[in-house]
Amino acid sequence: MNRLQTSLGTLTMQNPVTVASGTYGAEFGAFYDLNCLGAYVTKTITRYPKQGNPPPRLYETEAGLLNSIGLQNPGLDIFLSNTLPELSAVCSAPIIVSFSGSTIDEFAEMLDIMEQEPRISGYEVNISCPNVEKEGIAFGVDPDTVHSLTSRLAALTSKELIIKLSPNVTDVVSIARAAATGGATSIALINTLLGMAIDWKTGKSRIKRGVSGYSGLAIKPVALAATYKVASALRIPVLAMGGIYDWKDALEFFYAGASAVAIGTANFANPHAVPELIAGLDSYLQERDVSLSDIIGTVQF
Amino acid sequence: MNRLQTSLGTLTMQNPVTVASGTYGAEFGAFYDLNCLGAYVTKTITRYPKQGNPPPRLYETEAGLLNSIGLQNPGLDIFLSNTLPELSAVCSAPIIVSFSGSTIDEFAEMLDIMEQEPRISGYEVNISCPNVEKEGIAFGVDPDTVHSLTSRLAALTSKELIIKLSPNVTDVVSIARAAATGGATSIALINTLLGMAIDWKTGKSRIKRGVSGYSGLAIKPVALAATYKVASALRIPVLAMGGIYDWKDALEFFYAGASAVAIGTANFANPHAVPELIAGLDSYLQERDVSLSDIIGTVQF
Amino acid sequence: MENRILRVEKAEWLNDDYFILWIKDEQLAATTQAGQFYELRKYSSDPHRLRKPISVYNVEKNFIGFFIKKLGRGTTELATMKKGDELDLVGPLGNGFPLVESQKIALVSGGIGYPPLWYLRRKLAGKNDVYWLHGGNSKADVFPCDEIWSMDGSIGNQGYVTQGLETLLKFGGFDLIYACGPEPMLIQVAKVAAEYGVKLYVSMEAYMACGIGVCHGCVVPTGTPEHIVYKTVCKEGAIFDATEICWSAL
Amino acid sequence: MENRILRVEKAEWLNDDYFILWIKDEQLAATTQAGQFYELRKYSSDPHRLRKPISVYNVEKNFIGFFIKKLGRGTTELATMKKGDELDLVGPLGNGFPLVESQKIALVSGGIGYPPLWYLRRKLAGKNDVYWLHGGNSKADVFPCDEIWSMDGSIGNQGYVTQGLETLLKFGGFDLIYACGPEPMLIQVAKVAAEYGVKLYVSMEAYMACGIGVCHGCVVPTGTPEHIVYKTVCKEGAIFDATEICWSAL
Ligand SMILES: Cc1cc2nc3c(=O)[nH]c(=O)nc-3n(C[C@H](O)[C@H](O)[C@H](O)COP(=O)(O)OP(=O)(O)OC[C@H]3O[C@@H](n4cnc5c(N)ncnc54)[C@H](O)[C@@H]3O)c2cc1C
Ligand SMILES: Cc1cc2nc3c(=O)[nH]c(=O)nc-3n(C[C@H](O)[C@H](O)[C@H](O)COP(=O)(O)OP(=O)(O)OC[C@H]3O[C@@H](n4cnc5c(N)ncnc54)[C@H](O)[C@@H]3O)c2cc1C
Ligand SMILES: Cc1cc2nc3c(=O)[nH]c(=O)nc-3n(C[C@H](O)[C@H](O)[C@H](O)COP(=O)(O)O)c2cc1C
Ligand SMILES: Cc1cc2nc3c(=O)[nH]c(=O)nc-3n(C[C@H](O)[C@H](O)[C@H](O)COP(=O)(O)O)c2cc1C
Ligand code: FES
Ligand code: FES
Repeated sequence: MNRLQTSLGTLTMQNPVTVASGTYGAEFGAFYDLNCLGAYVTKTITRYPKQGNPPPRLYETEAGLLNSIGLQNPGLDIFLSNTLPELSAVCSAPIIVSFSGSTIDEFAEMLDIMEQEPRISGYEVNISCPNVEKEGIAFGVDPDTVHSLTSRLAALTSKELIIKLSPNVTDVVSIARAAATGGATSIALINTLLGMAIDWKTGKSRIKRGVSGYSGLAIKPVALAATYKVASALRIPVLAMGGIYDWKDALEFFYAGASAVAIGTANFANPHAVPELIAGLDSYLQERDVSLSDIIGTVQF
Repeated sequence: MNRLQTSLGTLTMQNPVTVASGTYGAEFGAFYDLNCLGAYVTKTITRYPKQGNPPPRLYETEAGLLNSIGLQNPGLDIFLSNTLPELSAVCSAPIIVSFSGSTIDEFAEMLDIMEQEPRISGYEVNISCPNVEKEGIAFGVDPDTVHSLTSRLAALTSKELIIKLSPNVTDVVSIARAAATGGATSIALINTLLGMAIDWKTGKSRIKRGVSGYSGLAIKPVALAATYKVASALRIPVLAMGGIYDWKDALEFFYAGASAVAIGTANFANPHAVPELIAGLDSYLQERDVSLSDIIGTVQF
Repeated sequence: MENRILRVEKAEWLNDDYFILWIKDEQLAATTQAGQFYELRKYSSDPHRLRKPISVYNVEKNFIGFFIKKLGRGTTELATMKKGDELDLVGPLGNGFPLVESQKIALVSGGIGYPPLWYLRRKLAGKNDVYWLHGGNSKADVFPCDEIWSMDGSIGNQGYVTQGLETLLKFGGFDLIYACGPEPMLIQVAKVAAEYGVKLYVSMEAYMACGIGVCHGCVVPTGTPEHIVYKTVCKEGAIFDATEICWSAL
Repeated sequence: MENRILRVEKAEWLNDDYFILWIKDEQLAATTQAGQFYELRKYSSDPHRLRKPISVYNVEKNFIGFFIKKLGRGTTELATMKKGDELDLVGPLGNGFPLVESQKIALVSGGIGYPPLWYLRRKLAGKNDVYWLHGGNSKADVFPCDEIWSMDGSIGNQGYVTQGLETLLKFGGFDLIYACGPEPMLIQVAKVAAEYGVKLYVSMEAYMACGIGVCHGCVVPTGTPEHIVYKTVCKEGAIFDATEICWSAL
């Protein structure tokens, strides 16, 4: 029996641990075998290459990390011709491609192209990146738009269709519901909060673009609240992330209702965060003689 | 010359330091003279006594504090007959009363009653408490409602009218704008984020009610982003709060555009946070030979 | 109520988990009552974090002792303190135990409920007839008293300390009980005390933020199930008359 | 690229601000090139925080040295390390300096740009003719080299190290410059090098998160102002051909 087995909609995972888009790459293969992953989520790609935001793009605050990458990526074509084959060569875990577009048509066009690729097991639709002005984010805050986008994409694929939501909204449940009724097979949350930091000595914004994305330790309680709210209100599986560093953090999210978790910022602090989390969770479940499924959604008050 | 002088709409303050509603009381008079405050903001009161939420109501996470007080308070009548006179006796700083109602009529009724009190210098309208179901929060997320409420209240008073906003919204600027056009004389932000924590050992929520309010160190970047967005988009003065512990934190908020700051959770960690912040800020400005007004809103990128 | 930074005069380890920190301050020693507590932090620790409420274990010749169990992050930090290190404290806090004379008294403590009763017993001793029952999980959680209970039977009687209390009360003659310990123990003590009609003061615990009565975070339910009034442990307690607490709402 | 936890073999303090940490690892020493760096943290420090990028200062007989300036939180934590403490490191990272032979070379460093050039000089020495100019704010920021500049004139020549470079290039004969230091210095070095038509390699700095090329956080602008391509310092650098950098976009 595999105590760690879980599933996200159509996708069965050998364990519930994946990675947060934009915080990971095949480079981690230098530290451990990438096949230990429950799934591999790519950095968000766009239809055409994106230059990204001017630096400084990073700043570590007292309790978390600010980033303003601006979805720098080589574009879909190069992703498919170079990145994906390279990745497939070293990773046999399910590959989920995170992608973003500037119109519903562009999202659909991208998905259509990717449907030709058997090595892609699913999609994470990024409608929640705070670091680009037109791309994505505008989609993520309005239930009607989310419903239209999801319906359009769901019609084009039978693979796992994850919609990744922003916490920077008034009511995340209404947006998750729109995605679910539109045909999403699971929900990923949370993308980064909006944050800012200023150098008190100089008055200069630590990040060139000012307001940026806030992740890591500080956002764990926010992510947990969003996970609990969506998982308890809807039947759709949740892929949870936000400040998860170790198996104890992950357990909180499973109790709150997450079906799987992703490690993001923690990969930077600890390159072994992924295998350590998997191993820690496994021995904890073994010790307590329970399966992950016995824990998911069982938070008590 | 008083380098620290600032103003919030109609209110001139001897210094820009006040306290976050619900985190302060005359008890701090045991540690220092309350007259050092730029203004005193009371705990939120409601028309009638409120019992508050069942415990546990508090939990300190790795980077911040969760609370679920649920606006426990003795109600407006006892506040006016007991609390306010007691407070006035020990504090001659401007007193701002934070209050919340369950209907626009109730808000207006409360303000009407309080208008009789010369010791009240202004109001902080709490439409952003995440810990009560009906009270307040529903008002804080919809620009039209905020506009109606603010217009109604502005017509009743010529005192300082601060509208306190929630960060748990899609677009804080649109709500601040609604308050400003409605006649608010300043904006307070941010109230707590939504957060949650679960004991991984037992699966029990750390807070009885589950989702609660998240404050302290962790939320500083979020508060700073909200402050910057509102202060740079609108002309209305901002009273900023969220994770401010010392004068360096405060400086970040002034650069971002805050006209005054409030200390909340920091009061719990350091009972002398208020006078230490005032003194630190004063000597910094003196050393640099500038006034606070030279710094407000001058963030560079 | 003061906020002071004072040097640890002595750090005494009782076993792997329990230690006593002693500080010295004439004024605080003179005003601190049994049942009161202080909010403590290691001065050199992260200034953003909350203090930890710790009862007064003893006051003797201007020395104040804190008897602490190493549990989580806060107490583990306190456990690193050595003689000469600076302790940042706020207190004394709370109302303290009401003191009586010429009474037959039972003290009941469980686990880390022990420390406040030590100083209370000293205050009651001589003027009253005092009998102290203490229970813990195991040998390591048990300290000097009149009757020892342990869950694992590794020392004293095996079982709950409240069993001992019940036996005691059966024989009668007790006027008053003071109790401090984990919630389930207090609930049981309250039940037994009510059954035998003995007056009971309890020291309640709660997660705290401010420690001084401003945040309303540390409440316990008082009144009746139909009309609960939440009272602050830090200011209106930590000591309550047991009949005030709404035990069924705990 | 490895993630290892190694003991500090020696912690050497040069003055109040600068110190050198030495570790020992045969395999890492064998593969580490001049101009590469490691991401370091004190193993016992808060595991949630980012590591700090520190260049390789020297490699000698399986020892690797890190020459560090105490600046903010991360480097202050490293500054507490003593012999025997555990250092958690990831590396070697980055591309390293291209090595040459039979060239007349100027090394230019400013402040904490000094350490990587030390190891570079060792690698170049003997096979090339090397002259090293170093500048710092003050005496405390200056270390052994061929020509010293300080802003306050407390040691060596007073002024910018780039003034020294310009004088040097005026007399000609230089084939190659390697430079490492603060951005304003690099901009000036690039200007002077271009003026005199001397090839220049620069070691760029950037705030880092992953350190291994996955987050795209540590970029510098390359290409032209019209067509900027952001390249990662941690993976595509830290060493760049100066003509690649879009200096006007810095
Ligand atoms: C009025 C008052 C007086 C106290 N007096 C003493 C005293 O004299 N000596 C002493 O050692 N302790 C005393 N305590 C308890 C002490 O405050 C807690 O043990 C301490 O706050 C735990 O903090 P931490 O950061 O070490 O652990 P945390 O990280 O907060 O908790 C670690 C683990 O212990 C559990 N825990 C937390 N608080 C308690 C608690 N109060 N009881 C049981 N389990 C808990 C948590 O759920 C968690 O699983 C007192 C508490 C109060 C309210
Ligand atoms: C590839 C590379 C190699 C490096 N090699 C070395 C080395 O060999 N020795 C060494 O001492 N340092 C080196 N550094 C710089 C070192 O990484 C920083 O000094 C360190 O990250 C500062 O971290 P902190 O937490 O101590 O300070 P922070 O809290 O991050 O910063 C403290 C103050 O210093 C400023 N600051 C931060 N980083 C820098 C910087 N890179 N340059 C100037 N000011 C800065 C901040 O704005 C802030 O005001 C290198 C950096 C890079 C990118
Ligand atoms: C440097 C960085 C880059 C990111 N890039 C992306 C991205 O390309 N697409 C995306 O959906 N989310 C991106 N995110 C958000 C993360 O995937 C994740 O949702 C968020 O960081 C919260 O998780 P964490 O706290 O574990 O990092 C990025 C986050 C960071 C820190
Ligand atoms: C224990 C506690 C009680 C609070 N009660 C109130 C309240 O009654 N009314 C209100 O407007 N905000 C209340 N708040 C929110 C604070 O006023 C403040 O907006 C928030 O905590 C962010 O600031 P901080 O990080 O400095 O604490 C409360 C916060 C805490 C921690
Ligand atoms: S801890 Fe704040 S009221 Fe008791
Ligand atoms: S630090 Fe992440 S790419 Fe360089």
